[in-house]
Amino acid sequence: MSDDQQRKGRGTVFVKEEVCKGCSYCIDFCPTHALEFAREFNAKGYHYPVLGRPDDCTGCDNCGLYCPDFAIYGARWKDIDEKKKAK
Amino acid sequence: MSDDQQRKGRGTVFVKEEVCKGCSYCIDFCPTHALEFAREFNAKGYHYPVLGRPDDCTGCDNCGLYCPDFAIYGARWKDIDEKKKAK
Amino acid sequence: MHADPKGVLTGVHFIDGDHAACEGALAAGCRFVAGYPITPSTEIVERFAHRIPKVGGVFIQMEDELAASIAIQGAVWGGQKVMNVTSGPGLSLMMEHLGYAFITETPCVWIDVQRCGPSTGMPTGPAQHDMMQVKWGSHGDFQIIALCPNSPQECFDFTIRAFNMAETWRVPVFLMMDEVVGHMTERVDIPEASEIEVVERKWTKKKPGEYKVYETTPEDPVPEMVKAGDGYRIHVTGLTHNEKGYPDMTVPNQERMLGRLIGKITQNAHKLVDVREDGVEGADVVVVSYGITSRVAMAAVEQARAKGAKVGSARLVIAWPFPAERMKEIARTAKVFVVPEMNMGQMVQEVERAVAGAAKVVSVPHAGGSVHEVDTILNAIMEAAR
Amino acid sequence: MHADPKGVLTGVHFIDGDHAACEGALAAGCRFVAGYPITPSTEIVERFAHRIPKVGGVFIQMEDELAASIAIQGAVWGGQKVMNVTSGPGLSLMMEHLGYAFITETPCVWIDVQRCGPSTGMPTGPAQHDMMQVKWGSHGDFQIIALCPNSPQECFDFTIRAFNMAETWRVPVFLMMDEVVGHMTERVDIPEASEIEVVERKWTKKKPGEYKVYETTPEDPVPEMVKAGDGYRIHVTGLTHNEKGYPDMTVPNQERMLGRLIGKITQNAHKLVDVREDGVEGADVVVVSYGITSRVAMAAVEQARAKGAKVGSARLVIAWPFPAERMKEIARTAKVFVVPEMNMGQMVQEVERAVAGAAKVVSVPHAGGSVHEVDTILNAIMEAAR
Amino acid sequence: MSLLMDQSAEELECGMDNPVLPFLRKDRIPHIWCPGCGIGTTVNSFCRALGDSGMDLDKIAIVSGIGCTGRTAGYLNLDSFHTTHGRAIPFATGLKLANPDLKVVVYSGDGDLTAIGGNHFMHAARRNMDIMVVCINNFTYGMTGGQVAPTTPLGPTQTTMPFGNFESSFNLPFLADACGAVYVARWTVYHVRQLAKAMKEGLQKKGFVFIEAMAPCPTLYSRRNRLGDGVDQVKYFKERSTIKNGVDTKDVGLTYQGDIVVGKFVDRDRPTWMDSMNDHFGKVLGDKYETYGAHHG
Amino acid sequence: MSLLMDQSAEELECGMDNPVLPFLRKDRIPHIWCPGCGIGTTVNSFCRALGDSGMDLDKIAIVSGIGCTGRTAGYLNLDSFHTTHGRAIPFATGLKLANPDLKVVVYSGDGDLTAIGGNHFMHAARRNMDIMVVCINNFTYGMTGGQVAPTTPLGPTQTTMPFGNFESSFNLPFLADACGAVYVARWTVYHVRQLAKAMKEGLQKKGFVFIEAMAPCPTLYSRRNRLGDGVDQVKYFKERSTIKNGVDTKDVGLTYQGDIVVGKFVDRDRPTWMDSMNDHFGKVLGDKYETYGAHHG
Amino acid sequence: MAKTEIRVGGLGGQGVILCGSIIGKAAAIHGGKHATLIQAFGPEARGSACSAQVTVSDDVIGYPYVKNPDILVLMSQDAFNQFIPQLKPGGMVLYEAELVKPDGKLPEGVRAMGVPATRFAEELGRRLVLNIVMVGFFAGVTGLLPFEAVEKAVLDSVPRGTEELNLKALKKGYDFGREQAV
Amino acid sequence: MAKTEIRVGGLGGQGVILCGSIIGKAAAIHGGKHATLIQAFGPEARGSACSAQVTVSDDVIGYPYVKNPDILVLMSQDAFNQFIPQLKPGGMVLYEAELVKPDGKLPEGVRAMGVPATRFAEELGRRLVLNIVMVGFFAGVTGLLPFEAVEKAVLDSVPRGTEELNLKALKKGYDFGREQAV
Ligand SMILES: Cc1ncc(C[n+]2csc(CCOP(=O)(O)OP(=O)(O)O)c2C)c(N)n1
Ligand SMILES: Cc1ncc(C[n+]2csc(CCOP(=O)(O)OP(=O)(O)O)c2C)c(N)n1
Ligand code: SF4
Ligand code: SF4
Ligand code: SF4
Ligand code: SF4
Repeated sequence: MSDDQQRKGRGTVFVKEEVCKGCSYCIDFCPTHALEFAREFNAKGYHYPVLGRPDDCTGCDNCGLYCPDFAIYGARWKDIDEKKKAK
Repeated sequence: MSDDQQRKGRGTVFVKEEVCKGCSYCIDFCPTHALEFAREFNAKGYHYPVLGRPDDCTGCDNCGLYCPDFAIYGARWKDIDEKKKAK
Repeated sequence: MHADPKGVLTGVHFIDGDHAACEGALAAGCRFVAGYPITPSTEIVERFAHRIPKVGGVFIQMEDELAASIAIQGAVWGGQKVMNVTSGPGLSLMMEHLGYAFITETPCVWIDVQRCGPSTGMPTGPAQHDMMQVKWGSHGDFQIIALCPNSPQECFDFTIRAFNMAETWRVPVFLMMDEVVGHMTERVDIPEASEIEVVERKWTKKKPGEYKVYETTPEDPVPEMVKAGDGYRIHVTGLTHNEKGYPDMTVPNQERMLGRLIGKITQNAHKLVDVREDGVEGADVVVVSYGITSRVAMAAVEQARAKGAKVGSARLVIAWPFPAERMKEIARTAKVFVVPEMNMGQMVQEVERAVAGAAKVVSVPHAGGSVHEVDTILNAIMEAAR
Repeated sequence: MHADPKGVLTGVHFIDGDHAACEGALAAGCRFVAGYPITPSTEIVERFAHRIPKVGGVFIQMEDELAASIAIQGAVWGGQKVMNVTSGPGLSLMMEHLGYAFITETPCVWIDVQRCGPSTGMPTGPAQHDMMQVKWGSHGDFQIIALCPNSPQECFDFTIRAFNMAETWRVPVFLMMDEVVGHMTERVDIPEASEIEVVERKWTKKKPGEYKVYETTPEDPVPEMVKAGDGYRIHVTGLTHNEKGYPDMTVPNQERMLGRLIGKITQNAHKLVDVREDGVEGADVVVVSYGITSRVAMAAVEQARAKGAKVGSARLVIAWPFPAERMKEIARTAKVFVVPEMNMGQMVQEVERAVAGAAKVVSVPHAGGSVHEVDTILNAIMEAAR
Repeated sequence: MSLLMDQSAEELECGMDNPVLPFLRKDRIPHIWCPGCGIGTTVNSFCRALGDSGMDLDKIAIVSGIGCTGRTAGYLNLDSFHTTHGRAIPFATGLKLANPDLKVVVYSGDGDLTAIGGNHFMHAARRNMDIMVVCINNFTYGMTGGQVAPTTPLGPTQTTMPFGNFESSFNLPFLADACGAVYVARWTVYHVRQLAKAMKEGLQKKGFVFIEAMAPCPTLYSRRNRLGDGVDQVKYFKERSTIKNGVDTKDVGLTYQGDIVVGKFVDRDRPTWMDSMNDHFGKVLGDKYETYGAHHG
Repeated sequence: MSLLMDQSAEELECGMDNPVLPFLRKDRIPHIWCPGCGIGTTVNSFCRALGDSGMDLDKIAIVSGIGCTGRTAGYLNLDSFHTTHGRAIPFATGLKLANPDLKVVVYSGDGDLTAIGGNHFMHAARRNMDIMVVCINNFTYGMTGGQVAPTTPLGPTQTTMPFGNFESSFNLPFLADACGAVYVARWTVYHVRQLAKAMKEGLQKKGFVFIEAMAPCPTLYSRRNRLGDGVDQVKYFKERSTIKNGVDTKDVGLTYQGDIVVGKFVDRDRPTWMDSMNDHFGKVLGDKYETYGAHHG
Repeated sequence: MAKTEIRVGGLGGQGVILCGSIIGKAAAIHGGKHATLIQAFGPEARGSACSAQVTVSDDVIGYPYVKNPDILVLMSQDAFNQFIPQLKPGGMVLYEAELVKPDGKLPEGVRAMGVPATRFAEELGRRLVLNIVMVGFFAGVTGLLPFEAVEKAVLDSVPRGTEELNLKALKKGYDFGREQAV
Repeated sequence: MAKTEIRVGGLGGQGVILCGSIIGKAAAIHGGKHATLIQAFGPEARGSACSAQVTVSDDVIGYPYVKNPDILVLMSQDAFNQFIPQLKPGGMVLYEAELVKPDGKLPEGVRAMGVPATRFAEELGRRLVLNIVMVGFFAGVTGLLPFEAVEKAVLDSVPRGTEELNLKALKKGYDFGREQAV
């Protein structure tokens, strides 16, 4: 997400669409229900998660803790910015 | 033991001397301490039990219950007589 | 004796080799299986588990292959016909009990659906890697019988045959399938029970006092059997034993016992061997193959013939005992034996030994994981035919 | 490299083969044994348990042979030299792990003190019943090396040699003892540590980033090794794998992997074989024997010579790989091979195959439980010499 | 050939014979066990139990593994099976399921049953397989010459623990209990009457029965550890044992020559594997299902 | 060749990367597990534990047996060993004893560890071998297509229990406890944080640690029994679990879709096998004895 | 010797093997022909590509493998990419129209026809019957086997209680196929 | 090639193998000769007969078995009965005088000498050292090995702390043997 992008919630998620198997863990166990399935399929034919309600994302990384495929993780803008600076 | 033999206690023992391995179970666990080792060896070189104090034998078959080699058993005269009759 | 109709699923089926083998076992009267899952053999026990409650018998999944391979033997002495189903890694765990079945003359059928090894290897890939293992894998000298089906129909037919041989000879009988045959689906015809010949256990007619568990006659090296619970008070042991079944650990008795046990097979090998030949007379090149490879080999043989080569095919329907005599005979006319196998060269060693220099022997090995390319065998034939 | 003096009990001893083998292992640097008792091999691990606390290492008695035969492999990857000690029934339980050691190229020494089988058989009686089992007993294709000592001194010497070969080739190396050699007591000379040549593990000199666990070069088919904990983050699997050690279950990779693994032995067989010959040149009859039988056979050979027969002796110091080439050569001059073994005829089959009809091959089997009578071998020789 | 166990003239005269003989293969005795070995005494108790149970001996089978105790199968005048090391329980499982008429008894050593055979022990108890397991615990591997066993307490010397055992041992009744056995008892060779009674109860009980019988191995355990002969070990059993029926199996662990808790610890009921199978298939398949083993006794 | 797990342009820009990646062999992902398989989530938790423990990853080795879970070894960026079916524990035993520097973790399936591997499990716990055992319990044999396991509760259908399972299952924490484990916990895939914490504690604990992680196998257990997908099974874990730390392991048995007790049940101390050996030899042999493993870290 | 070689390819979970099996069964049991079905797993048992090789022949079938299929039945893009190069010149490709994009990768002279099998299946109420739609489509387009034979094979092969749904799926595919085939 | 073949026989627990082993060790390590010892168990590991075969030779020993011993050392009646027939003509028999009764079963031309080894051992305070008495007796009678060699072999072979007792037993047997040998 570039700086210019709109920052709605306290955090955001990063998704590796092609690794996702569409199990819905991240979606169902997101505490703020910020995620939803994309309408598109990935190459294997799975729907992957997208941040449907970016306002609600806290960057808590619960999705990341649950994902069995290491295909998603969340981060707080705060931490993202620090990383960026550190680069 | 033939009828004519002196019947001292309430029972007696039967010993298969050649099967005995001289472990002393029968002797040590005879409740009335009626058994003792023979001075002689059997063919394998073991001392076997003899009824040293026949007065004390009750024919309780404790020796028989303990013997690991099935080399001894006790019986009451009462029962012996019955068996004899039954023959 | 004919098959018990209860176990016979008469009709026409489109099923794979694993399922067909299970039906063969049921038709042959198998009523007890102790299993442990392993790819690519699992379907056999899965089907058995599904079918047996309605046929009358027991399936139990054991904790491991050690348990499975000895539980079946307990069941034999309890009176049932049994089988043992596994694949390479499981088979390796059963080697002690193979020897026990042999020395105690416990009739039982062992199905090995061969997958690609060594070790865990390629679990879903085919191979013919265990041909020598079943012959030599248990410690001590022993003998077995091994059949090699090449189609689901044969998986059905040969399983029945394996049961019949196990009862006849009282040695472990192996059905050496492979992943391809196990998972290949074709039409399988299951006849009426009345058309299926089944060998009954060789139950003794003697009374308890007269019977000795391993007594045999010079004419018949296979002892009669009883089951536990019938009042014979038998003793069975894996120790060197005498006719009564009692341990008798002396050299002369070892010689007597082992001589008879080994002799059951070696002295009757001529009755047991089964080679299916096609155009062997007059052939310069003879392709020796077995199992699924025989179908691939046949395609190569046909192509070679089309190219004018004089090629015959000798298929080992029974791999053990090995048809050494027949190979020797063939070697009188054939110039080259071509032996394709899905392994690095196992049965080819037996061919070499039998042929004893009288013809050239060419191994066409394959590391496993798929069948040979037809061309590979074809090239070997054409090379040999030159 | 020379032996670590800590493990070397320099001096003159009057000990049996079992104890000598243990001393050999200690001298060779073995510092970990996971055992399970079984007659007649137990003394080896008993001595190890007694000696190791003062030498620096670990002995653990496991719950069974399955555990013992894989625990040692864990220990190899933890950096130790190890051995696996058993006899027939235990060996049958280790067959799966034999394949695992082979496919993972885990260097280890396996001692089999052969007793009389099959099955429980005669536990205190000798045999040479497991010669084929170590060659073929695990599922899938594999290769091993097997040495056959015939005295306590050789039990010591050959154990060291076995360890050195295991490190050099990274295949399981077997010391094929038998009950007689194991329990026979003779003088054993243990030299100074500085006189004992020991092959160190082929540790890599590469850095973590550069190293691949199964990388080899065309010149050297044996990969370099590391141990867990050194920062290489290796992966080891019994699946068909690539140079990185990762599963790669494709037919071409299976071919590549298995080809190299098998080739390590088959292509280097000429470096490995070891036949001790006595009067083979010009002999009409050559007696091929190994292990304790070679001492009995030698007595027969001497008696036959005294009777005027032209007899040679070829003793298989290394039974596997089998010295087929040398046998072929001998067959150019010898007329008959006489092969006494304490089994129903195992290595004789290899002789037959190698000789390929160029000479007669006579098996002198023995069911086990004792060594041959000298006369039995003598008669076979005299018969052959006629 | 007359056997050592044949009736003597004296016995013939009175018509007497050793009451255990009907249960033994007379032609196999004398047995191989050492002088003072406790195994024989347990077999003696087992013979009494066979008699007391009143059961048809033709319908009782005995299965042993390998070891000194494992030889028991060869001495009993029952259908008897001497199998492979550690595998008596799965053999017995097959035997029982193939012929549900039989009462199947497994009789083997502690090493056989709980070292190499431990897995089968666990799983048979879990399944509540209908077999009775008698474990002769002599704290050592007798047959192979006295190696450490999973039952050897901390302290004593064994050939593979040449400086004394430092490895923790199992509490077998606890293990059997945790795995699901329906009857769990421990007695010693001193408790010949109680042992026979437990064995009789075990024969009559349905499900997985576990009886631990502590026995001396004078040759390789007692004498090696300067504990005297077999009889001395039995005296120790006598002196240090306390009977505590029904006690929590957690609390009956053994220590080297320490106190011993004996008794019947567990006696409960739950359906056996085969009964569960029959019940279940009966429910699910209904009339199509013919109860297995029903045609049997 | 660029890997699916390589940083995306977006990540590169922010310098972000998935926090679990340092613990994984990136070039081996995507893994083979089915959509919604819970094994991956437990591995995710394990990665967190590795990170949180602060331990040197070069000194942690992982050993697996065969099965879907068994593939875990191949995905973790540690020294990793994929052994044979059921034998991860004895392999780990050898590895640990040969190189006492290592923390050795066994990571495998319920069938692998408690069916074919049950004996090693029992004995390693008895010995208090210093290894951490993570058992992914999905109530089935995944890799071979869904056969009954010793953990399958009564009821559900499995290919070898085609009419529903009628065989009793183990209570694994109880078993581990009875055999002598020093740390015993159970969590589910729902409890990702607690699971990671337990794994971290396990990594830092000395002795035989047992962690049961309940996980869905949607392909062969959930869907076959009409329990929905993986996520539905995790929801069931959420709804029916109660945390009861320190509860008696006897009371944590599982039933089909019934209540689940999770928590840390056992956390005690007793000397490990190797420490016992060193102590004992130190005492008996005195100065002649050089503590084994002392030269190691 | 009339012989038709077919390769069915897709992903685990799509019912690829069953699709091949029904074709084989229709031929072997209800169609009076010989048929051989070979299942091919990927190297991993789980989560990967999956295919079936079906040989239908008037004569006994020896060599059972399909090296150069006459007909491809494809349900995933991966399968399409993998198997198209093996297709016999002039062969036929039947594919799931929403999951496979031929995108001009078809060799010349090949007949290719798509069917929205997943959508049809979803419309019928169960995504799972997409493979039966494919079978129907196959039967309709190729005419290799009588519809009745295929119908019987489907009935033999599906779980009890799902017959009606499956027959609908079959018919749907079949009819769609007949239209295309014209 | 001077070669002496010896068979030691008795019961398990009498120390038969150790007796043979000490003779062999004395020859091989302290006596400058070659020696081979073969242990023979009965068919059962426990509770049965037990024997040792010792070959002592100036040259390397090939065939290690003793078929026809020059010397028998016997500690039980069973061993006596079993091994006497194998004795070489003119051979020598040494036996435990209270456990073995030759009772005229000796072949002609054989030298037979008894020693009350068990009684001597009991007198020394430990029945267990009867085998060492036998070794001493053997050394005294046969003179095959120097006493010092035997002494060293005993010291090498017995548990620490029991050296004195064992040397006494050895001497006792040896002296008794020397007397007899005269
Ligand atoms: C597979 C196998 N491994 C090892 C042995 C050797 N062995 C025979 S009996 C035995 C142990 C016996 O101990 P236990 O079961 O305690 O019985 P005991 O002899 O003490 O009665 C062993 C290890 C064997 N026969 N088979
Ligand atoms: C000796 C042996 N027997 C059987 C198998 C087949 N096999 C592979 S994995 C497995 C069971 C796996 O189940 P589990 O341990 O519960 O792990 P999951 O796959 O469920 O994660 C079996 C039986 C094998 N590989 N080796
Ligand atoms: S948890 Fe992971 S695999 Fe599952 S839907 Fe979310 S991103 Fe995809
Ligand atoms: S108990 Fe038996 S063996 Fe022991 S001394 Fe008495 S009679 Fe002899
Ligand atoms: S060795 Fe021990 S257990 Fe075996 S028979 Fe002798 S005393 Fe009994
Ligand atoms: S089969 Fe089950 S355990 Fe295996 S990967 Fe799939 S969901 Fe996971």
